[in-house]
Amino acid sequence: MKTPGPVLAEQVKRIEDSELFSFRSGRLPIWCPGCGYFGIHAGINAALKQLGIPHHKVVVVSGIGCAGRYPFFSNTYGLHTTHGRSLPVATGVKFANPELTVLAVGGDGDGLGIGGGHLPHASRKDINISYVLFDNSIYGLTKGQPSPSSPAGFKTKVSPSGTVERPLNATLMALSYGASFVARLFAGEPRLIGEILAKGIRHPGFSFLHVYTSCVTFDKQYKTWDHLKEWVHPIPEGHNPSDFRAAMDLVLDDDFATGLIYQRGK
Amino acid sequence: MKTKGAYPAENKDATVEAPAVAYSTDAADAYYMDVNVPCQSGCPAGTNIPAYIRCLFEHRYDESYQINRTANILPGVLGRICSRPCEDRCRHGELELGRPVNICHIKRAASDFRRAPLNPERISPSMEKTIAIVGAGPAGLAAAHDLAAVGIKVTLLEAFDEPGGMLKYGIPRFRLPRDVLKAEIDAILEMGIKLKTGCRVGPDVSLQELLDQHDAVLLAAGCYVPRDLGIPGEKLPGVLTGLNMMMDLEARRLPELGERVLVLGAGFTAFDCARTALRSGAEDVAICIRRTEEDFTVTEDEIFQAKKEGIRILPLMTSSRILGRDRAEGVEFLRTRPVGFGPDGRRRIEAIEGSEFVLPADSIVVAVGQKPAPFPFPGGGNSDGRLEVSPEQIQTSISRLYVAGDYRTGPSTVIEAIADGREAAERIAESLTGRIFRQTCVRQQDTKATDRERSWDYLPRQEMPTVEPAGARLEDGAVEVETGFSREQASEEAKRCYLCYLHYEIDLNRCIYCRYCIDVAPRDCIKLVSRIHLNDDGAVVGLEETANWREVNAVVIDNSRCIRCGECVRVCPVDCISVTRVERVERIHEKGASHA
Amino acid sequence: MKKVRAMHDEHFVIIGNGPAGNQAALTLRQKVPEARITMISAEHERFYRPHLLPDFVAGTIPENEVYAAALEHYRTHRIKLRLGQRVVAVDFSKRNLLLEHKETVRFSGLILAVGGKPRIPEPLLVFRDLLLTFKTFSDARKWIERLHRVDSVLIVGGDLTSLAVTKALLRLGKEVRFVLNEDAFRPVRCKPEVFQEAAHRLSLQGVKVLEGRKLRSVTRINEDLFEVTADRERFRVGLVGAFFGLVPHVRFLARSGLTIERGVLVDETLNTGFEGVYAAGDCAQVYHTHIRDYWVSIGHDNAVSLGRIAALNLLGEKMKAEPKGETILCDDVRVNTSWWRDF
Amino acid sequence: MPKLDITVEVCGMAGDGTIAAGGLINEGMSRGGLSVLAFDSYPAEIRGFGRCVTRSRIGHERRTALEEHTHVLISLNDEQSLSRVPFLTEHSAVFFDNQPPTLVPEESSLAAHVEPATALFGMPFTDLAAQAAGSDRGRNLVALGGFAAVFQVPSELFEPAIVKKFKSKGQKVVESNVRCFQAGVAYALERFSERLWDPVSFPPPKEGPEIVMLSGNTAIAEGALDAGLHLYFGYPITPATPIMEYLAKRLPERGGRLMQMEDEIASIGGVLGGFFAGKRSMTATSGPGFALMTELITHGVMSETPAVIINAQRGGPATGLPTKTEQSDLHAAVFGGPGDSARIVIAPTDVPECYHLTIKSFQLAEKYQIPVIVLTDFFLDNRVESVPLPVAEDDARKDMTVYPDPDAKERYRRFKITESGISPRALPGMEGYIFAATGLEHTEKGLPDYTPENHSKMTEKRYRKLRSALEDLPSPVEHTPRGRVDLGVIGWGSNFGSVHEAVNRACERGLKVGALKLTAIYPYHEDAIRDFMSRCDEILIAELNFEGQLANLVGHLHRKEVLRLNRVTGLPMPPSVIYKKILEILGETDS
Repeated sequence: MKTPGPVLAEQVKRIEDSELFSFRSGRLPIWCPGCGYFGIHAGINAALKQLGIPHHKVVVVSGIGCAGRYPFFSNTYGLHTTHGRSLPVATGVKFANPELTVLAVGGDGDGLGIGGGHLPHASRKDINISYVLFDNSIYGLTKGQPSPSSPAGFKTKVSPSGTVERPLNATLMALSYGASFVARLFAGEPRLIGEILAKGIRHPGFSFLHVYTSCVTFDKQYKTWDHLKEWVHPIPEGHNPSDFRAAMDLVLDDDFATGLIYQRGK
Repeated sequence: MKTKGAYPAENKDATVEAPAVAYSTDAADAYYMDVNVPCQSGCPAGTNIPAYIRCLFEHRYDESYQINRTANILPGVLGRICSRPCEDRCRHGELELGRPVNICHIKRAASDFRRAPLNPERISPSMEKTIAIVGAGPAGLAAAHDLAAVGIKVTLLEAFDEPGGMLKYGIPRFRLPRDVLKAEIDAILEMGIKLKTGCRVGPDVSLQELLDQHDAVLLAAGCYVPRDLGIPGEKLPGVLTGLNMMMDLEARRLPELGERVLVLGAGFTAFDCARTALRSGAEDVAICIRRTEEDFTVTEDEIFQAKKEGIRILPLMTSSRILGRDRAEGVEFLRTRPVGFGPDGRRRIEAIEGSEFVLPADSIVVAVGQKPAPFPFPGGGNSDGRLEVSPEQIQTSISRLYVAGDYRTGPSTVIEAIADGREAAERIAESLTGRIFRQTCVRQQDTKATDRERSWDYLPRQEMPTVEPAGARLEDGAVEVETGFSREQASEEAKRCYLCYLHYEIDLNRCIYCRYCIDVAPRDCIKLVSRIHLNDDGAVVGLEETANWREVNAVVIDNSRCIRCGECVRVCPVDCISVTRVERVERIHEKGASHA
Repeated sequence: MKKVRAMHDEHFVIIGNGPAGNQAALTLRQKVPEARITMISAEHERFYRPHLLPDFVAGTIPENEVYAAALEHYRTHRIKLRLGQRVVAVDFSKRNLLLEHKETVRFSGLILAVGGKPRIPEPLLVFRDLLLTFKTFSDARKWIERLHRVDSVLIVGGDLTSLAVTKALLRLGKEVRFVLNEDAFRPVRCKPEVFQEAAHRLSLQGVKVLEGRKLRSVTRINEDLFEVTADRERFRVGLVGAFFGLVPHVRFLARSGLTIERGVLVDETLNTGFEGVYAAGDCAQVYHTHIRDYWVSIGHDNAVSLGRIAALNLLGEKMKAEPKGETILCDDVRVNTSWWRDF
Repeated sequence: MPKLDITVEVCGMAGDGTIAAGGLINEGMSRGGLSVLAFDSYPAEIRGFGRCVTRSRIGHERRTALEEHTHVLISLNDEQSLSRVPFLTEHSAVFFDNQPPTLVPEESSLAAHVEPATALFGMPFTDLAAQAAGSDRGRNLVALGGFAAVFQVPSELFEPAIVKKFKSKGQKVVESNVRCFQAGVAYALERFSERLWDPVSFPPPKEGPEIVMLSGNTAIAEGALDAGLHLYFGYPITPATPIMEYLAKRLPERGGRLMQMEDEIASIGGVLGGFFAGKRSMTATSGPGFALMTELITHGVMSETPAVIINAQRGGPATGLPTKTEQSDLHAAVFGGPGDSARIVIAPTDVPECYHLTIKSFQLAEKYQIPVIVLTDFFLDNRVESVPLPVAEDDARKDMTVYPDPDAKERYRRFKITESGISPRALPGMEGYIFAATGLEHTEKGLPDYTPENHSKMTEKRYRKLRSALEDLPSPVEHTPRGRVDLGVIGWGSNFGSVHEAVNRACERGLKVGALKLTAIYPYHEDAIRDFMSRCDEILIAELNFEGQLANLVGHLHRKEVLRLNRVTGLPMPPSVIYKKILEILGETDS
């Protein structure tokens, strides 16, 4: 019909032949149907695929939380550590065997809350790993408490009359911590995630990917799919990622521009 | 710094860009329609069922009626007596989905409640081409209508005193009131058709004359010669044929039938005869069939109503001879038994030797179908007086002479006859004018709405209200048994339609494989797919499913399982599910489209 | 937990929990110690002897004696008994059946022993709610409960069960009227002499027989008083029992390819025409060359023997089902009954 | 009237509304005056992952333990419920959805697995809900309706409960839920009219304190509030989170303040700071969080700063079994952390004790200037009991602080060595008592001092506080027939409920068996325990851990080796298990 059979079949065949999803494990992820993590999952797979890194040379390290489950759904070496401690562990892995491609993944609670103390140092030390932050601004695994990136006025069972704190801006933090590669992305655009993460992995240093995503189960007010789709947009044409000031300005002015924001040149 | 708060204004753009419309004659799309819009493809005339049901739900009765009329010409009639091949295929009747939508009775509602007078569509101005159509039955009327519509001058010859054919002389009034029939026939005649009744080819006018006077002649003379059983005693007084009984009834000269009546036969006619017998005073009426009840071709309602009136059904018997000296007194039967299966998948039936037994009767009605009447052809026909025409052919061996309807195909249903008549008309118009006026194709239109509420899937099927047997129903043969849906009933029933003409599809370029749609799916209609299989036309014929995450190459909506509840569209995070309205329609070319 | 074994194993399924079904199951178990055997019954009651129900109503048999087997019996014979679960469709090509709650069950062999359910002739359907039928245990309990309050009963139609029930009613000292017409002895239609004989036997017992009458109307005066019109006659009774015989519980087989008439049509070996699919009990209808007619078997003893034969033939034997008991001849089918003789 | 004692189970997938349905059953039945003990187990994981089961023991007598078997199973997800089938009693009732979205193969069909005597009540949950409310979200209410109808529970009991539960979500939600419930009732009454069970017999309404459904966590939170809690610091962790969620609403109403910290380390820090400044503060956590806290807890010991820590135990070690119950943090609570760090550990055994011992913990912490750890567990925290509305003791909010002598300001020594071990405590802001608290070993004035005699004197002083605290700690409670008994069974925490029920059963059978309840875990009442043991031939200690952690702690008090009954299934220990063990020890045969 809309997509004539041959076209559709061809599409599916191409996906199959490209082994686009060879970085998936066989297990269906336990994330809620509709979770943005699926989009990120697809993006990360695409990046690893594009770079043609052998599966056994990849290690995904995670903390606690919904995102913490990631290694179980990834056809790579994986390490499911304790709450918030993914970055240090990942650092250890990388130091132990620099040949490995090491990815750290985790949610906003894990990475900005309990593990918030690690991001500065990972950035400062410019460890050659990629850190993908799944930012849905809520604690999903513990059933919906506010997270460090929840906006002011965010209502949950723990903040019945709305939070008063202002949210952390992870992109801005990473920039100011001196991360050498900073990107902001959207779970609804797996292709862009793949593209940029590929760059990030190739980047000789700490690459930080801040991915906006949605918790369909516990967030009905802030980062809902509808809102994100409305807010998110590409970074302006002609933005020069090697210009730190431009990057700062961009991030200060605009919370929802997605793309590669900053990459320190040689 | 522009930080989005927790309560952004809900200003999702309401602008809807003009829906794109496309027409396709692609074989794959045709195949899609066959598989995924079962009702429409089940209708010999290809009536656009979802469309007219939707209109009726919106109380647009005239439009609903028109959609019917363009396809099947006689909606008011068919809404009562159609054999409903569509309902057998309705997705709502699938296992675990309940019972089929009462499509036929909705059609009737459209006709009952329409306000506007019938205004038959004229496609092109009249031209200097003429045709004579023999037989004003369903096929003849349908052909006449279509030919007149494209401007060809039609002369309609009818052997009986009034038009209608089997509709009038084969179906009793308690199933089809005559005013309904007349109104719809008149609407056709109003298109400037010249009707000559009481005019029989042969005695009154010869076929050759007709051929000389017109550019073409169409024989749609139907089947008016009752088949017989070929058993002894059939000629005895007290033995009637179903068809003659019906005609006598219409002519109000039905003979006295007596107390006990046996009807031999299993079709609509057999039931009409049995029920008529009951209405004309018989006490004990039984229908004797060779097979068993579940092999009946008539609808379940029909069987139930007959039983309710007190008619008995005696299965597994085949008549061997009719007994009686100067008048029929009974029938000798043999028992039958099922043996193995025929090619049609039904059980084969054989008579059991030496199992004779007798049932007494005052009258015996033989209702085992009809065949075409022999015809005085120039150069004569075959043994039973017919021309050699293969079922596919409409053009006969005699140039400019065409055949259609039961006369061509042998006894069939009304809807089949109409479809055949229209088919013939199209071919004739084409050969007379060298132009194509109508073209069947698949219309595709983007739409946002799913037009349904989930809860409608659980509505029970509305049953057709009837008059109770006690009283008028059995005393006056003209009382219509089915009284028709009320407006409310009709639109309740219309709600039940899944609107299979909506096509749901996932755009793989945008899908993030989050399975939200599958989570809310009402049944296994959305699938994790590793491969897709096509037929030679390139239509999707198979989805290879998998539960292995790594092998999930696509999430695909299986429209042959989909009940169009729309849940998936509502939840898709990345809006990658589209809804397209696809219908098999007739495209009209005002001036006609030339070949090539 | 222990899940049921995989589908591909040998799995015999018996639909129905009556004498035929139980006999079939037991026979299968004795012959094939290893096979999986499942009995599925729409009724919630465990196995009881329906032919004892009239005596139960008469009070001559206590409830517990009507029951035939304890649940222990099924455990010891490793027969999976599934009560209160209804089969709604059978697919003979895929060889699986569909239950009402949408479960699919594969079978390697199938025996249909579903018995029948009370029939109400279509013209009487309008009075359905006013008529009391008599088939299941819970029917019997309804009768007992009603009989406490009424002392006059009208039996309409008249069939084999009705005779036994009438007997019970007389024992309870109830006044019994009997509208006996050609519907008597459903599922079969009798020659006049047959039900003249029945009428005679009935009147001997002190039953007021309204011969050849048709029931025209029933209206409820109050819970325990009904006004009845049989042709021209009009009178009042406390309870109206409808006995128009049984129609086999085979609706779910319609369009499955099985030919269904009064019951499932089977050959003399009780085979349905499908390999490994048999029918037994009073849902099986056989054409019998000796009698030169179709016959159905009614009554406990016949059911048991048919159940056994079906099971043995399912396992490859070729035994022929022989009609037992007294034969009533009728116009389109014969009945073999093992228990109306004693009336 | 026969004594009613049935266990009703609702089982489904997370997201099926299982917990809600179970809650309504509890609410409804207790409104009818029945005693309810209910325990939900749900996955810590996200919706769409894992099984939810609510088990409610309903009856005329108050119970504090759950048995393994189930009389009524309401299945919202047959695949999940399959694993519950073995626990069904022979004549059980099972409610299930007989019109699931897709066909079910025999292997995974509930109906295929139940015993024949099981009364199956198949209802089209989804369809009925969709019909009644336009969406299938109300399936659970339909199921509830079925249950209500079959057991002939008057709707006046359930409908108010439904309204109460959903009114926060708006009138529309309330109505559609009520409609679903009624749809369920109507359907069941029509289809099952002949198969209804004997109506549940509700006791006549009686005067007295209001009966409320209280969970262990709520009781703890209420206790804390009534004890004048002022500050709460916490970090989300199963199964302690509900305490924070409850306080988040109530604490501000009482002028207090709740703060979700970035982790447990920060949480305990806040508690110490708050108490140091003289405000009653607490935190609640579970094993993993507790482990993070231990360092700061010992800082509280060393700096003699009060603290109240609720440790809601779950299965361990490490992340372990977040949604399962276990009593395996006893060692960690009593001994965890660096150094000889004397702290108080108490363990309530039922919901009312959760309330009262929480209050007690503040009094102890304040009076003895010491961290007090309240050991609960998943089963105790998340179960709900129908109990009389608990009332606080008069001195619940009384300031227990021992203040310094105003006339001896210049001689004030914050860590003065005393017989009781308690040193007068001044608070920041009080004039003239300036001192420094530190985590370093220190002198009576609080100055760092590592000299051998100082360290030993100070260590002894800190331990003397425990000896003194014994008199304020609830002493062991005996449930023993007079005179000698053949076997004494000791239980603690939630598991004592099972011990008690098992011992009662044994006594009814005429066996000479006694039970001892320990709520003061550390320090413990040595003499009382020894006295009990001396009257028992054998001692059995039943607890939900592998090591026998309480046995390790007090076992040495018995003249011979104590017997142990340990279980680490992640589930509560059913009384029948202990009962069997008792029979086995006494050489009796089960009959």
